Amino acid sequence: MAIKGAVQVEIETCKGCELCIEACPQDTLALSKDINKSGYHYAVQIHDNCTGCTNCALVCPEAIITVYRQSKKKKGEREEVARISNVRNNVSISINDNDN
Amino acid sequence: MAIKGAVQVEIETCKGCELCIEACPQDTLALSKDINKSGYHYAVQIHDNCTGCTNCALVCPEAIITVYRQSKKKKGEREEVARISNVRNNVSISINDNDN
Amino acid sequence: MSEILLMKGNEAIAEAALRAGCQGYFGYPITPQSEVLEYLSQHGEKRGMVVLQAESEIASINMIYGAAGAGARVMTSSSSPGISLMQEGLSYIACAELPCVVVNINRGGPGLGTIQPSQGDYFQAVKGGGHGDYKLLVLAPATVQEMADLVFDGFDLADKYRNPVMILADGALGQMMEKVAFREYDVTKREIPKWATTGKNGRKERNIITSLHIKSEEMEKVNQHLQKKYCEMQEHEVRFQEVQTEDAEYLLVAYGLSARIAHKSVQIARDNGIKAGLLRPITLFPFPSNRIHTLCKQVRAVLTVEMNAGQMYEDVRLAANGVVPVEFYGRMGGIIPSPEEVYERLKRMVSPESVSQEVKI
Amino acid sequence: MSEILLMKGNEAIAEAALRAGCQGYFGYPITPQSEVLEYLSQHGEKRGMVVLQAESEIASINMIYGAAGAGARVMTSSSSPGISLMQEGLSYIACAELPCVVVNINRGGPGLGTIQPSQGDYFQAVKGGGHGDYKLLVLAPATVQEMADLVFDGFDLADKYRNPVMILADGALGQMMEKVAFREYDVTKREIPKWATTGKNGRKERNIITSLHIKSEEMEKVNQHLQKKYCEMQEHEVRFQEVQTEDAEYLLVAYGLSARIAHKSVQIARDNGIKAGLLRPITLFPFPSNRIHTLCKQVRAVLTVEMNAGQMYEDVRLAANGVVPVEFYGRMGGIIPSPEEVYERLKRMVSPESVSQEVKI
Amino acid sequence: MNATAELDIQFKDLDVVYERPDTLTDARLHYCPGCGHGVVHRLLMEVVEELNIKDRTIGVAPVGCSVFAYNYLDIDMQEAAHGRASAAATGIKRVFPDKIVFSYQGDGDLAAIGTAETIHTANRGEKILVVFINNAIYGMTGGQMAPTTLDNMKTSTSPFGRNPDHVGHPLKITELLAMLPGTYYVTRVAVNSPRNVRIAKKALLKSFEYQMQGKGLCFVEVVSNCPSGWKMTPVESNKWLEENMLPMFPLGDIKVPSDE
Amino acid sequence: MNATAELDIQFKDLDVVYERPDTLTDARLHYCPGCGHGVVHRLLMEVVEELNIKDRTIGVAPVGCSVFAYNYLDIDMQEAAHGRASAAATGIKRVFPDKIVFSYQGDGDLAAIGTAETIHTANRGEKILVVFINNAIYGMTGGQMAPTTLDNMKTSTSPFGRNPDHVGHPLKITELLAMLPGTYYVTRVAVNSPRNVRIAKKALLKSFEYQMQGKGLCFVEVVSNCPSGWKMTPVESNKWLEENMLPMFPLGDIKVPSDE
Amino acid sequence: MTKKILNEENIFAGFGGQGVLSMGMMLAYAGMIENKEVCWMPSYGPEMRGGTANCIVIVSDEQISSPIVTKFDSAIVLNQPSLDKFESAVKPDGLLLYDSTNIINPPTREDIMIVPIAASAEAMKMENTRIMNMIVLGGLLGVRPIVQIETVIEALRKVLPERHHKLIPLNEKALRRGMELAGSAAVVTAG
Amino acid sequence: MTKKILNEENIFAGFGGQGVLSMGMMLAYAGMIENKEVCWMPSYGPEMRGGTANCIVIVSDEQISSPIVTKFDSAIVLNQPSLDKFESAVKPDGLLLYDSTNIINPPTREDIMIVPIAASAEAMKMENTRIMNMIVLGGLLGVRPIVQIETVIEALRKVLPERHHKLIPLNEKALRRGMELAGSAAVVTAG
Ligand SMILES: Cc1ncc(C[n+]2csc(CCOP(=O)(O)OP(=O)(O)O)c2C)c(N)n1
Ligand SMILES: Cc1ncc(C[n+]2csc(CCOP(=O)(O)OP(=O)(O)O)c2C)c(N)n1
Ligand code: SF4
Ligand code: SF4
Ligand code: SF4
Ligand code: SF4
Ligand code: SF4
Ligand code: SF4
Ligand SMILES: [Mg+2]
Ligand SMILES: [Mg+2]
Repeated sequence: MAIKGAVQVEIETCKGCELCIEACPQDTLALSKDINKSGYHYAVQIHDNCTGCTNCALVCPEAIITVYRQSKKKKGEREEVARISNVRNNVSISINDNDN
Repeated sequence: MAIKGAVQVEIETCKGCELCIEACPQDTLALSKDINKSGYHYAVQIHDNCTGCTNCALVCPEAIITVYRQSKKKKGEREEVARISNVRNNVSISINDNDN
Repeated sequence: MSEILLMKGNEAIAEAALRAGCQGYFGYPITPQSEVLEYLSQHGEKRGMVVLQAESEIASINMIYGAAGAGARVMTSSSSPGISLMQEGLSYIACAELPCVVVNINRGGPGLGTIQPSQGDYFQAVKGGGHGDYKLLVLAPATVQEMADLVFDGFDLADKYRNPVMILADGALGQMMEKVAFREYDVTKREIPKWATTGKNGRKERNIITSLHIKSEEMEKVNQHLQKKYCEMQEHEVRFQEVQTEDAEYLLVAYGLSARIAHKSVQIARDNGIKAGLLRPITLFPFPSNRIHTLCKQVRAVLTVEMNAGQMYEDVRLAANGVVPVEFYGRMGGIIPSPEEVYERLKRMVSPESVSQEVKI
Repeated sequence: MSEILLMKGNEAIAEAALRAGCQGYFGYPITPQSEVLEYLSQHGEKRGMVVLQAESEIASINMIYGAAGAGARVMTSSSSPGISLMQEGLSYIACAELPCVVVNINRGGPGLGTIQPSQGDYFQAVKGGGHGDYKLLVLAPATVQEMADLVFDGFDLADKYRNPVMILADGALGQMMEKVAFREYDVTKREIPKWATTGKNGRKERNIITSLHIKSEEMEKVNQHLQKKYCEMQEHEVRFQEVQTEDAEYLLVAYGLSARIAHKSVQIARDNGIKAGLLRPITLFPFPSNRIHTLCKQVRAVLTVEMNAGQMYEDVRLAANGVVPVEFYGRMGGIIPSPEEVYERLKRMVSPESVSQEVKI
Repeated sequence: MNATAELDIQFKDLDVVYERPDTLTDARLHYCPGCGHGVVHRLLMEVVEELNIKDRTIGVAPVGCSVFAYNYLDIDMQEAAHGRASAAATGIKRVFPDKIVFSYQGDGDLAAIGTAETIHTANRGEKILVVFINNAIYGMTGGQMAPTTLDNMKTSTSPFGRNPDHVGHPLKITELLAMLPGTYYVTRVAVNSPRNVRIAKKALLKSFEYQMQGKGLCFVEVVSNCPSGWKMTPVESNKWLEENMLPMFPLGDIKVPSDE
Repeated sequence: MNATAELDIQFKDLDVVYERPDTLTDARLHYCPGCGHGVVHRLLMEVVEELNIKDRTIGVAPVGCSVFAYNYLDIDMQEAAHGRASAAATGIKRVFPDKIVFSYQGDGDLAAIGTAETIHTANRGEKILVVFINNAIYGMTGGQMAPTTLDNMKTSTSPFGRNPDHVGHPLKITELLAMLPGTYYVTRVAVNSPRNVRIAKKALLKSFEYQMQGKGLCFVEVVSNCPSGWKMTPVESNKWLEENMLPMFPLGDIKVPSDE
Repeated sequence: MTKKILNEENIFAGFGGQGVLSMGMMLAYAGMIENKEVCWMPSYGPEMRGGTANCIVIVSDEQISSPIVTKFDSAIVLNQPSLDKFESAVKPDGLLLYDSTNIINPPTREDIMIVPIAASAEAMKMENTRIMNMIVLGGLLGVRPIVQIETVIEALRKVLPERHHKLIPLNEKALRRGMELAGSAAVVTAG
Repeated sequence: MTKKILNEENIFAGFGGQGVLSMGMMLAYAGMIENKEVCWMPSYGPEMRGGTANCIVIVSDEQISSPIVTKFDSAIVLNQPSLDKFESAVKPDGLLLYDSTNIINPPTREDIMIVPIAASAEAMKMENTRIMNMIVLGGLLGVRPIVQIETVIEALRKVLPERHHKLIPLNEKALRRGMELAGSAAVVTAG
């Protein structure tokens, strides 16, 4: 099944506040087990059930979530997505479900 | 006919604002033609129709009107009236009806 | 120069502000300077100036902050207690380096005091009544003509140094009428400064007006920059007037109204064979210390005359630096000394047996 | 002396106020002194002190006016921008002669500046940031122990002279912890002053607290009375500490935290064969001018050390009155100088070829 | 028309039914002829006298025409900085809660420069009385616009009439204060007629009584005149007040105690 | 429970539906994790971007946690003295009425020390937007009581809980402002949920639009959190906000334009 | 008495509302028109109506240093308190001119010129109490021709708003009447 | 290394929230109990949460003049930025003690004593991350016996509110564990 949506989080800027996690109706997100340079566990997408509803991005105080959705345009009409630098992309992520 | 009421104005303190005159339902008061030491025409009682209603005293900003009323007590029971110094009492007064 | 008019000092300030292209005036009534706001309420709007009666002096000075920060030429005015309320705002404005003119028509303090004229706010104006190391550029007019002239100069100096300029005059100067002629002044010359928050309007970098530098290292740099600027003012902007100092053996130092009184005292002294002279600082900061120091080497003694308990007196003593005795004559609480009493004080200083040895420390 | 405690300077002030029988505290939060209000919010009420967080510093100082005028022993505290907002109120309090203690935990200015420690408010405290001729009695602690001690003394002095007392300390002194022991203090000794507006309560004459004297003659009398009082303070209340001044050839003058740093610099200097000494003013007004003048005659040069651009420096120069060169070393913007850099500056002054001839004017 | 009259009244047959309260000093008021400040001063002192609280009442005068109020009220008084009378009153009442404390403030003082202190004193529910003399102008400084100046009203700083597009409409601060839970009793009175004077006195009386009972803040706005500032005779000013001020500032209780 | 997941998403097949607005700078926010200030910053800049007014918008930052707002908003900005942001904004707007001006202020800034400026800016009907971040606490100075601190709420200066007998009840300044004729649009929003964020954005959008049309003062209160000051996790704080703040500060429009 | 170099230091004093300040101002204005140096210094009272008012007016051929003087060439006083206050402040050989209508205790100095004018009474006669001050000013100029009457009238024309220009003839009449009165006044002392 | 007259100037540095300030405070408190002169000086950051925190603690037999020192006898650092900042500020022959769990680039100086302690890891093992700072403090006291461990525990008893006294045994354990760790630590350099 082609995914409907996806998110990217700027890992180094994330403060692990979990508001995005709380806001996601799909439980798509979770905190990583790793910490970033500032010492925070950061949010990551752990399931491919994202609908691209943007809820997570709306509540993120750091404005670091980019939300994608399956294009309604046909292939070729689509523009290339720009803002995917500055995030650790497609890495294997350890998720830490503990509150801390 | 015995008078019902009367007022005394501290002439030297009066500023001739005429609020007492305006407030008197009996038209008992008027401004003098003379001026006091401060240069004001002062209020005086010109008719003996005062009812002692205290209206004039109520509106006087200088708190210089003493209002008297016919005693309900019998003679002998009455106390002597104290605060009549500091007013020019029972003098022949020239009244100036002009607004100025 | 245009037509000669008869005007109150306060009105001259207001009219000069209009002619100097002042774009905004924000103020709150207080005696003896309410005429500034009243005059501008009458004439400002139709001549294109924004005039707003604020809810307080604190609001006024912070409106000035905003409008000056956005690049407008602006002015406020008040008198002693109202100026005290502006001290936080003035410290912010000085640190954010915003040009503006602030007028203090000094009345007798401390506290509510009296509305009579005084020079009791010298320290506040010159040493800094607000917190931190900053300086206002302080101009002290002595005539109604100067009340007008120093407004023009004040706006120019404010722009030149990005610094608040205070015009410090006592209540009598605000209330008295004299002849005044307003200079021709080309208001179109002034442009909105590049640093102003006008909206980015195509600019790449945004402009920010702030006085916050949370890191000490940065804040120290800001302070050093400010201090450098103040040194430059000290070098280039000192102004004063001298009267018969060439051969003076006794020097009077006084500013504003006191200087005019001292001027007459000098005349009386000369009439009585005493070689007196007068130095009148026009800029209180920067202070004419060097010139006073030079004169100190020439004279036998210095008398500072003020309508206060001895404030500029300290700056005169600092300038003298011990080379000559410096004495003080002052009246307080709104009393203006007469030329005669100043002369009497001068005579006491001159006759050696009575020269006071006391140095007020 | 009671038990020895480890406390922040701010807490020591709060605790001392409680023990000194302070009846009311009114204040508004600001770093680096919010601990005073916080400590008192915790402990004040149950120990019988009225503690109220006001809506602003302006409200605070005017609540102080009211409560002090009614005869209560009261205190407020703030830091630089907040103290600037109190200048009108302080001028009123000084003129109405109300005893109270006002604490300024000085941070780096001007403007919003930084929250790091500074001594940039010396002029404001000592010369009078408000309008008119008035003086605060200004106490400058250098240790947490003194933060406590000077609160007790401050209240007593305030009562003695019917004058506001300012405790001026930098942010580091407020934030650091040291040992402190609180003196025994008999709070019952203080009576409600006779002049206070307590309600007439049988008194024939009513009591009035005012700073308004609309007639110049009266206002001048009030001013003369105040000036006389300030002279008395100058005569009786000067306090300072000396370190190794007996044989000193170089004198350091510094107050508060700077003095502790200068103290260490003196030790370094002595270790390096330079006969340095330190005078630490504890009262900034009245200033130890006479003692400094005397020492000036003994030493070769004076170095003033401050965390500002040179403020007390002027008072030191006034005291020196030209008998010896006075130099200055300062850091700004929240930077605390290190003992080593002060020593380096001292060395420059000592080695004659590099002695700066400039006199900052 | 000039008339001459001779009245010879035998005062000793009469009882005094109204006289100057003893709690007013003998000092001559410095107010302009017909100024409402004098009436309010008198009422305050009558109430203080009647409640027998002269010995424990402390008043706070503002900066405004009534800056000298302490010269007239024979009680202990303080003169506070412009706009800060309620803060000073708070200071007094907090340290000495048994005292009866009131502040007395003009519209410039209370509703312009002192707005923050007014709002917060009320919001905290300080147990004091605030008397607010609204004469729609800055009397003392010579007739400048006040926050309560009426639309189109001319003053020295609104020489073409108050322009609401420029400076907004009159600030009805009393209505705002009534909304705050901290206020206990909020009312608006006037002293332009005998009837209104009587009502005003009652409001002051109630307020002091509430304070004696330890209730929260009482706020009495007195719509007053300023013949000098308004450039009218006193009689004209009271008429103008009735016709222009009262429609904007209607008289009556705005908030009455909920626990009564 | 720890889980490990591997997701390999082909972003190039997807369209961006939400991204950081360009009008935010790249600077990392200094706010505590989960603090609502960040959300409001973003919304403001989204609206400025959408309305294409970036080039003529000037913001005024307060003293409070958002003192550094100018580091994040890529527009011209001023940092005003504590409580005076609305006065500074007035100054700007008055001299340059064509600019779009807003102030951004916390509850201490706007409703304590700045009360007078707030009320009078509103009463004059200054044509600006005032954004009011109500987090019921002084965040920046370390969690002291604010005018909007809830009854019984513990802060560092109300360690036993806010005692309304002592300091009064929370000040609902927004309701007061709505009463002033000078305010054009007054609303209360929150940013604690996606839905509320959407509503908040709309309120900001409307306000800027009104300003572009030259209408009077718009006032947007944002009920926000302060996880640090409240001593909660961000998630807890948003829940606490919902349960405790909103009953006291109910969301919704308080005053809507009468001429629409 | 008239110096070559004109330097006239005058004080005008009376009740607030008697037109003391504007009388002084008209003199200053006229001086300015005649190209003299002028200075008008009010003693501004408490921030309130009523009470006494006074102003110092200096008209001089030379630059005016101190606007504050304690001894006057002329004192023009309109009520008793002002007379009591300023009689002693007149320089020897100076002038004391007063409104005799309002003053009960006349001045007593013998070393100065004393000129009483019944200005208020005269103004009543002229049926406009407002012009009392112009009568007094006319009186002063009658004794000390500091400026020309014509210049005062020119000054009035400049100062008064157009709509009040109809009052100028009345003012002129008052000025001239004052001059006459002063001329014929019983000069009590001429030291 | 131990002077006759004790005068220890220490800096404690790390992230806010790591307990850096309270660790220093406990040392100061203990010093006070042992009748020494003490001074604890925090470097207080912006009025906001997070960021780095540090404090200078001086424990001395003599009166402390300057509370500000730029060179330290010991630096105790709990994160990388602090290590980077303070490594150079240790006096020659001084001590640099750090939490090796959190630090990637270890110190490089060769003229000082360097003691790494895996305090965070150890705290995890002890199932309470809050006591990390006590492990570090124990470590410090292991190397530099500025005060007795027992005194620190006495200090804890005084400082902690009663309801937290149940935590004291755990703290004691942490202190002692730190001491052990420091004892056995691979001292990288002893200059
Ligand atoms: C800080 C300060 N600002 C301004 C003034 C000047 N001032 C004195 S009274 C007053 C306003 C008086 O108006 P109001 O409060 O309405 O009282 P009123 O005279 O009308 O009774 C002003 C602005 C002052 N004394 N202090
Ligand atoms: C004149 C002045 N007083 C006090 C302060 C200290 N101060 C800084 S921010 C602040 C309050 C912050 O609270 P709020 O406005 O609610 O903003 P928040 O931090 O909660 O967003 C205070 C009191 C100051 N900087 N200036
Ligand atoms: S876009 Fe919606 S579904 Fe996707 S992660 Fe965000 S909140 Fe969850
Ligand atoms: S809301 Fe933003 S900052 Fe918070 S955890 Fe999610 S991505 Fe990180
Ligand atoms: S008491 Fe009544 S009737 Fe008598 S004079 Fe006064 S108002 Fe008139
Ligand atoms: S009301 Fe009083 S002051 Fe006015 S005229 Fe009557 S008596 Fe005189
Ligand atoms: S100016 Fe107005 S308020 Fe003041 S005393 Fe005169 S009439 Fe009353
Ligand atoms: S202290 Fe509170 S308001 Fe400030 S940044 Fe942190 S969470 Fe936000
Ligand atoms: Mg008024
Ligand atoms: Mg807040």
